[in-house]
Amino acid sequence: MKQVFDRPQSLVDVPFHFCPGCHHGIVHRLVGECIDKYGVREEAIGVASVGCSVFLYDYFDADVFEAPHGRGAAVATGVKRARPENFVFTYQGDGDLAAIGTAEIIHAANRGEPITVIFVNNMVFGMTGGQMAPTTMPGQETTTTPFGRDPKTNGFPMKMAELLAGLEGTTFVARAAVNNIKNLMRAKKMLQRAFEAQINDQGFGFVEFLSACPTNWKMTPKQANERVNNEMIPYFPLGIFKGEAN
Amino acid sequence: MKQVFDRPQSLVDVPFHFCPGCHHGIVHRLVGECIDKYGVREEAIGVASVGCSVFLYDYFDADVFEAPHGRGAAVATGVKRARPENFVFTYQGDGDLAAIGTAEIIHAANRGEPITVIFVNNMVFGMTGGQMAPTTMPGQETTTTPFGRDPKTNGFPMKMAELLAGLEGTTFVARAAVNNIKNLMRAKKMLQRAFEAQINDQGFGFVEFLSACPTNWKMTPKQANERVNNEMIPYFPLGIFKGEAN
Amino acid sequence: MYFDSLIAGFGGQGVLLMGNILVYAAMEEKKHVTFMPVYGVEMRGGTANCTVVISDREIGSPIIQSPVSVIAMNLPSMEKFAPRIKKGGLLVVNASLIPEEEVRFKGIECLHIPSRELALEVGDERLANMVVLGATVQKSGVVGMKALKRALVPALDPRYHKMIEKNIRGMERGAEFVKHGS
Amino acid sequence: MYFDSLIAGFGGQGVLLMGNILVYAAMEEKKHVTFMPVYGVEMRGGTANCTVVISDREIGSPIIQSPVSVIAMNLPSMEKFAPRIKKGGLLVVNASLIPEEEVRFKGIECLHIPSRELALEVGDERLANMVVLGATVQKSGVVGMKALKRALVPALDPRYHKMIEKNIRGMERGAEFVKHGS
Amino acid sequence: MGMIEFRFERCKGCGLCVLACPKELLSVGSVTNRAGYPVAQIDSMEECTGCAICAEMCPDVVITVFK
Amino acid sequence: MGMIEFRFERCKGCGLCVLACPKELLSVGSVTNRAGYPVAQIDSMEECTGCAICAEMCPDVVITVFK
Amino acid sequence: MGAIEAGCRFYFGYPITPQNDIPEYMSRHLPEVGGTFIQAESEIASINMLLGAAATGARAMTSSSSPGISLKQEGISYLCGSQIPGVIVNMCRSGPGLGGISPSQGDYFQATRGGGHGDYRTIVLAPHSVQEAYGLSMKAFDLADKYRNPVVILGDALLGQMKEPLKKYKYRKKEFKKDWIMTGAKGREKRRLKSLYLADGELTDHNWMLYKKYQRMKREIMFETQFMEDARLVTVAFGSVARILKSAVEMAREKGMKVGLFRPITIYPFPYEALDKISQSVHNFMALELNTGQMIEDVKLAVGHKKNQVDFYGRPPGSIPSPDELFQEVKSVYMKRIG
Amino acid sequence: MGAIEAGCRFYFGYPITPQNDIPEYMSRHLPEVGGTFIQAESEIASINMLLGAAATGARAMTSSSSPGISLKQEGISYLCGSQIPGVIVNMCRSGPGLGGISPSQGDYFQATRGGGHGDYRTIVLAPHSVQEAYGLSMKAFDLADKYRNPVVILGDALLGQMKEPLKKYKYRKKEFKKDWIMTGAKGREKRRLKSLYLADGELTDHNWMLYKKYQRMKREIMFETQFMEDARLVTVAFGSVARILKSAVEMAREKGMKVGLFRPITIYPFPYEALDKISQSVHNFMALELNTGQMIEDVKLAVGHKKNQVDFYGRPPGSIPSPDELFQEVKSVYMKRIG
Ligand SMILES: Cc1ncc(C[n+]2csc(CCOP(=O)(O)OP(=O)(O)O)c2C)c(N)n1
Ligand SMILES: Cc1ncc(C[n+]2csc(CCOP(=O)(O)OP(=O)(O)O)c2C)c(N)n1
Ligand code: SF4
Ligand code: SF4
Ligand code: SF4
Ligand code: SF4
Ligand code: SF4
Ligand code: SF4
Ligand SMILES: [Mg+2]
Ligand SMILES: [Mg+2]
Repeated sequence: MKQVFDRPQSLVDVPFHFCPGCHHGIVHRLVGECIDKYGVREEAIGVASVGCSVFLYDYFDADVFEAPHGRGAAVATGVKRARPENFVFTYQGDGDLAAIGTAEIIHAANRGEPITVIFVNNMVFGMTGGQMAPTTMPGQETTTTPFGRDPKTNGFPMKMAELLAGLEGTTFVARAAVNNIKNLMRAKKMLQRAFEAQINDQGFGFVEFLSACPTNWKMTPKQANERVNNEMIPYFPLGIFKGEAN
Repeated sequence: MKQVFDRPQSLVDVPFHFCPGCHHGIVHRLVGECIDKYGVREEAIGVASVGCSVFLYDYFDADVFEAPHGRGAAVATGVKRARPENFVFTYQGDGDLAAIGTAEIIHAANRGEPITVIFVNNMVFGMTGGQMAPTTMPGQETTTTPFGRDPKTNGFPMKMAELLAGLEGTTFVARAAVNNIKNLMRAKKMLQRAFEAQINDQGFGFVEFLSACPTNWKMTPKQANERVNNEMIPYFPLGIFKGEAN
Repeated sequence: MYFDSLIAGFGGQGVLLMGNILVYAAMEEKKHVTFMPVYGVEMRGGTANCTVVISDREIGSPIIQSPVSVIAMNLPSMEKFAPRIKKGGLLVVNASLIPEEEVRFKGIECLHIPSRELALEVGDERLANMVVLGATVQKSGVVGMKALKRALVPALDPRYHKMIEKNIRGMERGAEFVKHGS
Repeated sequence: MYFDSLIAGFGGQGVLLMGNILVYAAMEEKKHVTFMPVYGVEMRGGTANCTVVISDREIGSPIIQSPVSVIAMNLPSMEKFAPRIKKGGLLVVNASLIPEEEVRFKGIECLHIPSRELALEVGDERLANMVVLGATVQKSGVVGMKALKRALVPALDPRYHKMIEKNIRGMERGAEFVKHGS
Repeated sequence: MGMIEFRFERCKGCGLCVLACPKELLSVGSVTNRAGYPVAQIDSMEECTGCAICAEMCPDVVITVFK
Repeated sequence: MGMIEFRFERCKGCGLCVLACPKELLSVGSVTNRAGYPVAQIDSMEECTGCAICAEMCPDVVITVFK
Repeated sequence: MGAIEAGCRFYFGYPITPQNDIPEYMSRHLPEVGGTFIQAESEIASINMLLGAAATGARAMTSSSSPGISLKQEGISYLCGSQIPGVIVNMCRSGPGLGGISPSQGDYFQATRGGGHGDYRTIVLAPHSVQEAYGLSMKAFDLADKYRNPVVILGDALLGQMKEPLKKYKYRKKEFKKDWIMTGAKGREKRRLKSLYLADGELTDHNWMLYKKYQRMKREIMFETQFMEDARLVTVAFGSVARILKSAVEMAREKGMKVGLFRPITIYPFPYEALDKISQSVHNFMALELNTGQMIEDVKLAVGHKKNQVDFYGRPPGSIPSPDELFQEVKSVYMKRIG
Repeated sequence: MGAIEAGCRFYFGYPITPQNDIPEYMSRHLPEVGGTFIQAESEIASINMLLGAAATGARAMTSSSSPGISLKQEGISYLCGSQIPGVIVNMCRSGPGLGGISPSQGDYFQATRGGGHGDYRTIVLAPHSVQEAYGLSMKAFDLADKYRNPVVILGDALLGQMKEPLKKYKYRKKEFKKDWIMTGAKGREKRRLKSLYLADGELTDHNWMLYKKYQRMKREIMFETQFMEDARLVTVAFGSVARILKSAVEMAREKGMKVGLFRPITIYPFPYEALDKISQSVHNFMALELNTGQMIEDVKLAVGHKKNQVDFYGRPPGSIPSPDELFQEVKSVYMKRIG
């Protein structure tokens, strides 16, 4: 018997600190698989955001360092301009990228910085205990929307993929999910395209991952996966919004 | 003979400090005319941004106060939430709204704050001496793009009207110009719609005014007006991007 | 009178709820009390914990370097916090998740509570934390059982007030186990 | 040796260029010199101004409360700065834009330069500022005309070097006007 | 039929009114106001229709129009 | 034809693998690891096709697959 | 709770451990009293929303922890420049950078000297218990309105996360002059709020006026002293360090050491005169802080000019000293200085 | 110019009067030497781009003026937390808020005490002429690399806009240990840069290490003294105030007054010892600043402990004192103290 599935080399062999059923773990592995696939571990420079994924530097066997909350896109701009030959990627949550980091991500995308952005949208602020995020669903209860998010006062969930796809500077913009095997396989393809956009010097690559956060959704991992299907995907349609499939 | 055209009452009878041929003066007058038309001078609370329009509080006979650079949309949110019965408007330049204020304007629009935003896009940072703005044209020389704006490193001009029209929270989003009488008359109509969006409690109103800045474009007022026609309008199409005409 | 307890386990074992009930119980008996939860990243999947200090004098620091008692709901929290217990202190162990042989601490009293089994007896596995709480209060006598039960009302979110009855039975079962050794 | 001059006018009159030329002229003659432009909002349509200080000793503050000389290129700047001139100082007035009767200052020397007319004589209305500069240098003797002309090279942006000849003629016409009174 | 008035001191001589007037009645001469700006003027008032286009285009609200 | 291995201490008992297995061969029992999480297990290895779907869906890279 | 009791009807904030209890509480309870809660997109947006609401005369509040407070420094400088009231709560966590979420007093300079640009000061209140925090929250709104200036409440992660029994009490409503607020120029002249003064000397006068206001704030100085009667060594600490130190001083007293405790409650305006008066009789002082030396500068400025001795114990943020540890530190200084 | 001469190849900035000459100069001249200029969308984006570029070992710089510097405080705290070098130039303008564009020294506390959160310090250099600014720019990059810490150059609107003849000179390249930079883990272990330390006590140790580093910076203290030989009154000022004061002191000397001038060039680390030594012989000091009293606290901390007298003249930002005005102030203090 031959081994057909194993941990990607670029992932350090340590346990994740994530809660049971958290999709951060899956997305981390997909990123590791892409780094292995394109052999960029030694060129990779990762920019960790502030959220449940803040320990990115513990989990990847590559140079990774910390950006202040929301500033990943600006930090990565500085890195890529200083070392264009390196593979530069950021891994950011929905609070980090779509709330405090709105200006930074939009302007990095508008400048067409040739970086790869992994955006985990789990509809809450995970690390700080489940507050409303810009992507929280209307009516969704969080610790700062105890009566459910009211679009009239808190606005509608923000569709970052569509928003960034509208900027001329972007090369590849897509949205994926990892809540079932079909979506997960498609997600792999999309992430590969985003990697290629940088590796082939085409430009700015961005993949939004709809992700479950069972702890703050107060759901079991099974229910959380279902919620991604029933609630998230209808509002946040999956697909490639800019650039072609590989 | 009857008087058919005079200074709007809501404009204080003092000279403008703007340079000769600067469209800020025209836009100020259009705002004054709308305030008179809807009789909201006594309810108006204006939020002045930081740019050549920083002296808004000197020119309008209404309560107007100063927001830090880029923060007009957030300050106006605070005002409108505190006094919903007042007519709240901001008057911002392209550096103020589209550069440092990107996050604030997008989230205020996303929340659908019922405020009226007057956005003067003159493709430069006027007050600070003509640096590049997010809306500067490719190839356009400014004091920080001496060799002309290079989209590869400085990105493409940002189309704020299209970007905000994509957000569900917005009610009326349009782009106008005041470089000739036809455009100016259409601009008046659009500004009225943006006023009505707030006065009729429909929601967030936004009008982008393509404007000339002869001094920093190093052009005569005549040439500047032509540039609005030949260079700006093709890239920044005029029209209503969201909400219907009146 | 002075008592403090560090209650630890992994997120979802209701560790902070146990702390809150103890706090309201102390308030019922007009005692000085402080409650200090440890939130943030350690809580994710790791050990979540809180410290309750009860005294009849004003309380200084709500964080205790060497606590008088520790309630360990799972193995990692026992390993992390039991060594800090003051000489002669009390370690309450959730025996359902912590095998006997793992508990090798000298100079302190150890109380093994088969919380899951006792909770199942009373009808609901999720009452494990109430069982341990009842046992600890019985053992230490820090507050009366009456105050402990009455504390459920302020401590529980109104949505869970229908569970009060079951929680009380869980507490009693734990106390009984300590009294009669089974 | 000490000399300072506040040169003011509205944006577009080349006020800052006059200051820059004076600075490079002083550097040509190995003198200490400082240049202080006033940018920002006042400049928009209002009075733009700069202060040049030339001395053979280290210069303290580049901003002078009461300058030895003021060059006023338009009425508002004359009204704003002329009152600050030290007793016995020099006021150079751009007579083309400032009518004679507006100039009523006691205790200082006033020099009226019909800059527009003189500039037209030399062939280009935009040389008005060069005319006034030549006149001022001639009158005050702060730097030699040779150094003033040579200063045009570093002071002018390479794109305008083709204008150097015309600028020199403007300066000379201004100097001549002071020497011969017409 | 129409008549326009200029607020002499407010004009900055930008010439936008001159461009806009459909009858091409306006021009910016050599007369300057206190601030030193050359001021716009109307060459023949009779032909003015009072359409107010010049006033609409003026950045400094210099022109008042009568009809 | 297929075989899978679990890293016992890494499993958090989330059950996503159980959901994903097309053959429904997996389950989360009452056996807990050191951290106190109930661990996933395979009920009949023979029927496993080695398709690795369970491993793909696992958030903690617990399962290694052989074919 | 104190804030709502004092009539605060507007809260703008952004989540950050360890102060999340405040926005979470406000999101639930402000709507109940007809108030407005907004979770802004960032700390900068929240301080500017406060600026907008407060400009209309509303009582508004924002809260965050260290990194978030650094992002509000420009906003606070603008509030001072335009003289707009507001209450800013900082549950200080350990830094610098992301640092950690354990208690710290590393933001003392930022709060008392102004982390923003320009010459400005804010009143800074430093509670050391939940009960005191409740009272000071109400006082903060009065002070903000009285001086038309932002007021900072400097707590820390200990205070931010801990729970203690609280005796609630009624807030006595005070009236303040509101002839400057933005309400729409109906039946009155228009009003203006700005911090830009470009005319010659205008800003200098404006800054003189602000300076005099900051001097007048000296009337609001509050501090607490214990065991001072026969003290030979006076320990100085604020917030939760003062709380832990109290147990340590009690231990020292039991051992017969004549140690006093001086706890500033307002750390701006700092109680310089009070400390100076004490230094007429006591010549040994000791500052204890959860940082590497910030408040000690104010203690030195207060008593440093005579032949007084100012000792220091600093515990860099990241871990909390126990009462015993502080007792050992106090004892070693006492032995060295007094013997 | 000095920066480029010292090998700075990355500039990230945002326009603000009165420092626009710097970004405008860099936008033209950096590309000529293969460098990168970005006008970022805001000051926050620019300090974070600097953080990114500097993390790879590149020499990077950003500049702004007061309001923009307030927005960079969080970023500066992160640079200190992760020990990443960088040069930040503040051409201080008058505040608070929008204030004005005239010179000011109102940001002294922000620069020397850290306007951001947490216990951190940055070396702060205060040039008083274009020539000195040129030299200090080069030194700033060496100090930043030597201590792996951001370095602040505190100028003001006077220095920012003024032109003076400049003698350029070659920068002597120094080598610095770069075993921490992000370059991709090729043929070596992976590297990490962070400021988050959550394990018990880990952050305390980290902060102790940073504290010791800040103490080591004392070696870099620079100051200049003039007319000190027989001085009876020593005036203390930095930057452009020191420049204006020099003319005033010359006037005083001509009038026979024994006045000395002490000009700190590094205002962090502040030359406490040097001033203290002087106070053995001279007992009268006078601090002169373009604010309402900030550096005076450091002067008092340096000499305040003996029977020395520290006088003060503060001109709030908004207008600039002339040499005569300063002369009058110095004279009145001299007459009062020395007679
Ligand atoms: C300036 C600043 N503001 C706020 C925080 C607190 N904080 C830490 S993580 C986080 C948000 C995490 O949410 P998200 O980005 O969605 O990541 P997730 O945890 O959901 O993966 C926040 C607000 C901070 N560290 N710095
Ligand atoms: C935080 C901050 N950054 C920068 C500035 C400097 N500043 C003043 S006006 C301005 C931009 C003006 O450009 P724009 O918004 O386009 O207005 P315009 O002058 O073109 O009408 C800038 C950057 C400031 N005052 N505050
Ligand atoms: S809180 Fe949510 S996002 Fe964070 S680790 Fe847990 S499940 Fe994942
Ligand atoms: S600089 Fe441009 S925007 Fe500003 S007043 Fe002059 S023309 Fe108008
Ligand atoms: S009113 Fe009409 S016709 Fe008369 S001058 Fe003006 S534009 Fe020309
Ligand atoms: S448009 Fe107005 S300012 Fe311009 S020239 Fe005509 S009248 Fe004068
Ligand atoms: S490899 Fe496939 S068949 Fe085997 S257990 Fe996993 S999912 Fe089921
Ligand atoms: S998916 Fe992974 S972590 Fe979850 S139960 Fe299966 S093996 Fe365990
Ligand atoms: Mg999230
Ligand atoms: Mg602009």
